[in-house]
Amino acid sequence: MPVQSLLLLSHALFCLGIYGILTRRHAIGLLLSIELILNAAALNFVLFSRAFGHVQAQAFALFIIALAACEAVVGLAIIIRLSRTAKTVFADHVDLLKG
Amino acid sequence: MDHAAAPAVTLTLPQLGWIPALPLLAFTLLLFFGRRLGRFSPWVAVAALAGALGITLSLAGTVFHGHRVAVSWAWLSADAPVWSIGLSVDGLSWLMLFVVTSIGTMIALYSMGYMHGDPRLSRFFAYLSLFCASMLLLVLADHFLLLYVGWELVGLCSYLLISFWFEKPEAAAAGRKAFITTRIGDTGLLLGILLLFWTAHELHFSQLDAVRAHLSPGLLTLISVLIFLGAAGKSAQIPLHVWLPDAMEGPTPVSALIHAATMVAAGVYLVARTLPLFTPESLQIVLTIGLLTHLFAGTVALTQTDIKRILAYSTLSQLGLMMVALGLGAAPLAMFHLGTHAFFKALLFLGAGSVIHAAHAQELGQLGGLRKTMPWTAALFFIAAVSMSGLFPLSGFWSKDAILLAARHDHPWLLWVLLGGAAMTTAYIFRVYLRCFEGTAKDHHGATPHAHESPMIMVLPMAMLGLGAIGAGLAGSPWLHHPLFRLLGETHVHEGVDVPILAWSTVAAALGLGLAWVVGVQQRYLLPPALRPLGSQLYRLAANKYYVDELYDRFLIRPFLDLARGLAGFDQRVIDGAVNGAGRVGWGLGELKAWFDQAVVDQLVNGLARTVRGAGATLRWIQTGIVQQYLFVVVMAVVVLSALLRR
Amino acid sequence: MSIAYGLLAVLTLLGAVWVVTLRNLFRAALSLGLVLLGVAGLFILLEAEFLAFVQILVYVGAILTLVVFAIMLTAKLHASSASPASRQTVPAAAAALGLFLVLVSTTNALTWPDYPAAEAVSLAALGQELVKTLVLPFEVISLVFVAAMVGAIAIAANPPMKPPPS
Amino acid sequence: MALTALLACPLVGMLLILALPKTAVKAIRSVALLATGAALLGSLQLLAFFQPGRTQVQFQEKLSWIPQLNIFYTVGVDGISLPMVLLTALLSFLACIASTSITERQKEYYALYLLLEVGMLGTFLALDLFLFYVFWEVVLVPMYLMIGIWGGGRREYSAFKFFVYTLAGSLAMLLAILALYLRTRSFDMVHLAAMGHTLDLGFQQLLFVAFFLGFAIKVPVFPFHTWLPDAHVDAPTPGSVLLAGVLLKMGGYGFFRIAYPIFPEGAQWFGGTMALLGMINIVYGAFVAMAQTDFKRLVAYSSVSHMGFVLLGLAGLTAEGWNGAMFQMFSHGVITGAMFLLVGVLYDRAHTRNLEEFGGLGVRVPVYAAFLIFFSLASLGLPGLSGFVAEFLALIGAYGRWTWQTTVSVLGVVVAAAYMLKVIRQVLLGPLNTRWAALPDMTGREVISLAPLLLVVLALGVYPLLLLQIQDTALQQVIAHVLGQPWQR
Repeated sequence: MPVQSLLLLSHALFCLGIYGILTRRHAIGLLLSIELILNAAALNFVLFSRAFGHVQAQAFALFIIALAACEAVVGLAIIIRLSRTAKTVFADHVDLLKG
Repeated sequence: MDHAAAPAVTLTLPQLGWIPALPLLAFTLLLFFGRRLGRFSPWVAVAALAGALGITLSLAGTVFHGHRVAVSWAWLSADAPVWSIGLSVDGLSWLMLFVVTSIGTMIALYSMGYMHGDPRLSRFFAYLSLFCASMLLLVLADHFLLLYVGWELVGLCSYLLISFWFEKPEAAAAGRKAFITTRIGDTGLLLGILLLFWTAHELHFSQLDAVRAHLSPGLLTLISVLIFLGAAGKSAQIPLHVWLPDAMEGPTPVSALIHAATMVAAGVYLVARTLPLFTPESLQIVLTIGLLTHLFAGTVALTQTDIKRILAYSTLSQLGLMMVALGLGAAPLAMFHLGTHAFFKALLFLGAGSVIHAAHAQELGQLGGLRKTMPWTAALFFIAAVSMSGLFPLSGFWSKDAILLAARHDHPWLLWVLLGGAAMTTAYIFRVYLRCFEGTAKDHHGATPHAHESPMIMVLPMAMLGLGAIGAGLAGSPWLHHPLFRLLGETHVHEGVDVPILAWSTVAAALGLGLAWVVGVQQRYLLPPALRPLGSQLYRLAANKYYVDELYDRFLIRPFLDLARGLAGFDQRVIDGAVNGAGRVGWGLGELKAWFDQAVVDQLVNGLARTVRGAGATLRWIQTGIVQQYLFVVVMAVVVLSALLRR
Repeated sequence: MSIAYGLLAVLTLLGAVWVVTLRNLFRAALSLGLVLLGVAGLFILLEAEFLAFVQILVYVGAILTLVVFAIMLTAKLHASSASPASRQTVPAAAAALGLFLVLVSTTNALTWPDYPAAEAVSLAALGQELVKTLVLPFEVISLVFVAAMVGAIAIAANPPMKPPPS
Repeated sequence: MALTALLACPLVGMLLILALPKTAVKAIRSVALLATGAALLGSLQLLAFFQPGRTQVQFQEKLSWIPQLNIFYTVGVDGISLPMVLLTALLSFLACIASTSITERQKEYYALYLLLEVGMLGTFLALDLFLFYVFWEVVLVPMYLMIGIWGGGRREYSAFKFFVYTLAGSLAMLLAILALYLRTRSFDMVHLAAMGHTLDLGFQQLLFVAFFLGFAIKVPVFPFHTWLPDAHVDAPTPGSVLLAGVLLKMGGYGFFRIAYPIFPEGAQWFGGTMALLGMINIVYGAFVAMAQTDFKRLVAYSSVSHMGFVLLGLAGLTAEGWNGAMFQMFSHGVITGAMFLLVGVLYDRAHTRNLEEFGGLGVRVPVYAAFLIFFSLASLGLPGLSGFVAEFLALIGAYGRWTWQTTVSVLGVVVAAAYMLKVIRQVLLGPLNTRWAALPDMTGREVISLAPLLLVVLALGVYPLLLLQIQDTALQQVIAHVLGQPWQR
């Protein structure tokens, strides 16, 4: 049952990504985990596209890749800016929201 | 009881609106262009008031024929008839209209002299015009709500005018006191209106007879007592009388117009207007309060030394007398006395104002012998004093004796009490007259020698009022067959002069006069030595106004302020800190101190965090600012929610 | 076929675990490359060759390179302080596991059509779809892309913008 | 399209401002003025074409937004929302004029300001619960930032408190909206109201309480009011104006639009509590205001007191009570907005708000004195001004059902007189404090921002039908519906 097992795989990727986001302290590490999550979603889209013969699903997988690129670019820019102004790359050092 | 019988015809007359509109227009003009008008601004007010007087007079014929003039429009609801308000003139309101516009015109004229040179001259006349507009609105209203509007507006004008010289802290305080005290009474009126609306669904004065027919007596008593509470506040009846003596901080023409002739009489007017709602029980209350005020204020007036204050207490006393008349169910008599009182009391105040204007003093101790320098003022003051004492055949005689007659008819004992009150009245007013105008001029403080007669612009209006003080009573006298009572719809009137009453009241007045001379001027002790300590104690009690102000301060005002402060503290600490309880435990004492003020919200969140994290975690945990921890909560929430919502 | 699936799946999973657990960020990035390649392989097996190429080109070729650059640019910052241990690992693992279980139990309850049920999607159809039905989202994505570029340059530009007044 | 155009005015303005360089302060300000002015004109246009006698929603627009979830972009106005829209547009414009006191980061400020206006207008225009919620939340963020960035005093603390408090409230509301959706599969307010009576009582009670929490925090109802004084005191003047003038009304509006029509039985079940809380609000707020020494805090607590009349009128469930409550929302928005502007005028000059430090300013600043006296009198419910009409109607409407609560509430009227006269006395009367001997009077700009409010208060007080006839039909219909007659749309 490839659909079922590949779904399992994408779930696992997604949850690993979540785990990474929750645990990683390095900002770039966070980005990497987000990429995992996006890949899980893309995998799902492609899987369903194949299973149901749906064109738009593939298109959306394409969009995800494009958005991932945007996200990575902006994210990395922020990290570099952060490393200059705040002299840190650790997400938990940036706690301006602290009450 | 014998309320105005249903008028024969009701005419619709839109011009009615001009009566309050003219002074209102003057107010607007003066407010915006007052500075530019400068010295001419008084004339705007005078012209407006004279115009209102003219319209009032032009209505006289119609009203004396027993017709009613009215105009109405929708106000709070486009279709519900109960919310359409209007103006109307019947005999009762015509009398008030006449009093307000005629005395208002006179006093406006007088003020031109009195306020001459004041930097806020135009503002004064603006307020005066606004007052007249509101008062006329109150009088013309044919609907409880509109009356309430006018009622509050006159209160406002009274406030503005009492604290007109607001640089004086006493004036500012007195204005506030007047406004708040009368507003306490007004809540009674408001509650009465609410109750009336919900029980009878009718607020028009013209329908009150029908309302009386279909409400239970208990309800009527409650409503009428509430309405009387409003009247008592405005007419300064016990226990809401405290504001009126303080109100003398205002300019004297204001005291004459508002705090003697018109506004304070509004309470009497209100009760007369709503008399159909009063049951015997509530009339008994009106009678008791009126009598108490009459006697209480009379004794206080005997002991005061500030001439304006004496006049203020005298006003209280006379208003009490009017309330007594109302309590006897005799609204026309009360209104009659209201009319004559307006003339002689306004004149007394203007006379006092003239004295203050000339001598710059208002303590009896600093005045004396002014008759030589101010003959006109002295003569007019004398006329007014005689009129108030009820000596035959001046105005005061007719109105007071009518009340005495009614009292004798209903409760014979009341006659003697009222005669005692009349003696007091004579005593205190002649004490003022004798010590101001007779005797020798005082030198210390250089009070009187350079005094001079007031200018014509002040004397002339006083003379006009003097004519009223002499002759206004004739309108209700048997000599002219009581045209006034016919105007008010009263048909059962006493014909001819009642000689015993005439005799008794003359005796009372003579007694009072003697008292004024012996005790007030010569300052001799009349009491036997054994009773003197008691006498001086009583004197001190009265001179300190029975300590009512002090009692109020101790038992009402301070607890009120304490309550306010207490609630504010409660708000800050308890409410703001209520949710804290749980979180507070987890905090160190130092943090507790630092966060004491801002505790609520943070600790609320804290409590939440504690439940999530367990006992060991601190509050800050949830607000670390670390996004990942927020995210963790989100993920957990998603897991739990989706597990719960899974189908 | 299923052997290929299995291999790629194991490869991907292993890479993913490394991505989130390796202390050394550089290695984690390389593991991400592994994951990306594994997913690309799966795309091929799912007959979405075009997407597989895009995945390799954009992800491995561009994004990953960018990440590596960033790591090296900021290297001295995390080299100086010892790479800190992960935080809240146990609760996070529990949360992730919980989420996994929920997801699995949800999808397990579903029934799927026989695989492969339909024709594979042709590249031509995809192209048609992109310029017809999805032309608006497509253009919006392009716009977003441009905005992201401009934004990234603005953010990372030298000299830095003034810090906000505190 | 009229309503969408109305929403678009500030939105376009915001986008324009974002496109301008941040040094072009003048241009930014003119764009903001133009945008808010256009919105004001648009709302007046609505008023001109509005047909008061019709029970249906007017100018309605309905577009499918998320069809899978039955979510629509539905906007429309009726007699309940039109006064609120007018109020929002008017106050936004005037507070924008008064925003000159903002001297830093103007670009961000005006952009957020316009976003705030979009949110406020949208809240009052939305007829779809989901859309309503979105706008409701849109309002939150700009206000949070306004207090947090341009405020004074403990601004971070106050902003955070405001945010968390209101967010907690809207969370309850969101859950209620979701529960309602799961039960009915609809977000359409009109449709939901029409099926209001079919929901079972327990469900209605639960959801009414949830919505109540959301709205009550915004109103704010005792004991959820403590965010209000802090937020008001620390917010910049225009922020306070909008906070008191419009944001509080969103809570009250929610009762009229959502809580009462959709849960009629729940609302009746809750009526006693509403009346009681209204009474507490009135009396308690007045007493606490009495004890304040900070001018702004005093006005803030007076808002608590005045909003109590809205609750009381609502609880009365009569035409008079509802008209009064609605009238109070409009009138209080105008009066309190003006009061905050006046506080701002004084604070800009004296840099203190402590009432005890003033005294005798009446001689120095006659124009200011006239405005302050006027609005204080309006606030204490002087007849002839709009506050009286509102309070009277609310009281008379509630009296029949909640006699003793109303009777106690009348006390609040007396206390209101006491604290407002205290303000007048401490600021204007008495001997002039020499410290302020050189205080300048109001400028033309300040007069312009206050004069329209004065006119509105006066006009509504003298001829209340101006507003009453707009709202009456809609309110009567909702009451009839709540009390059991079928919905007629």
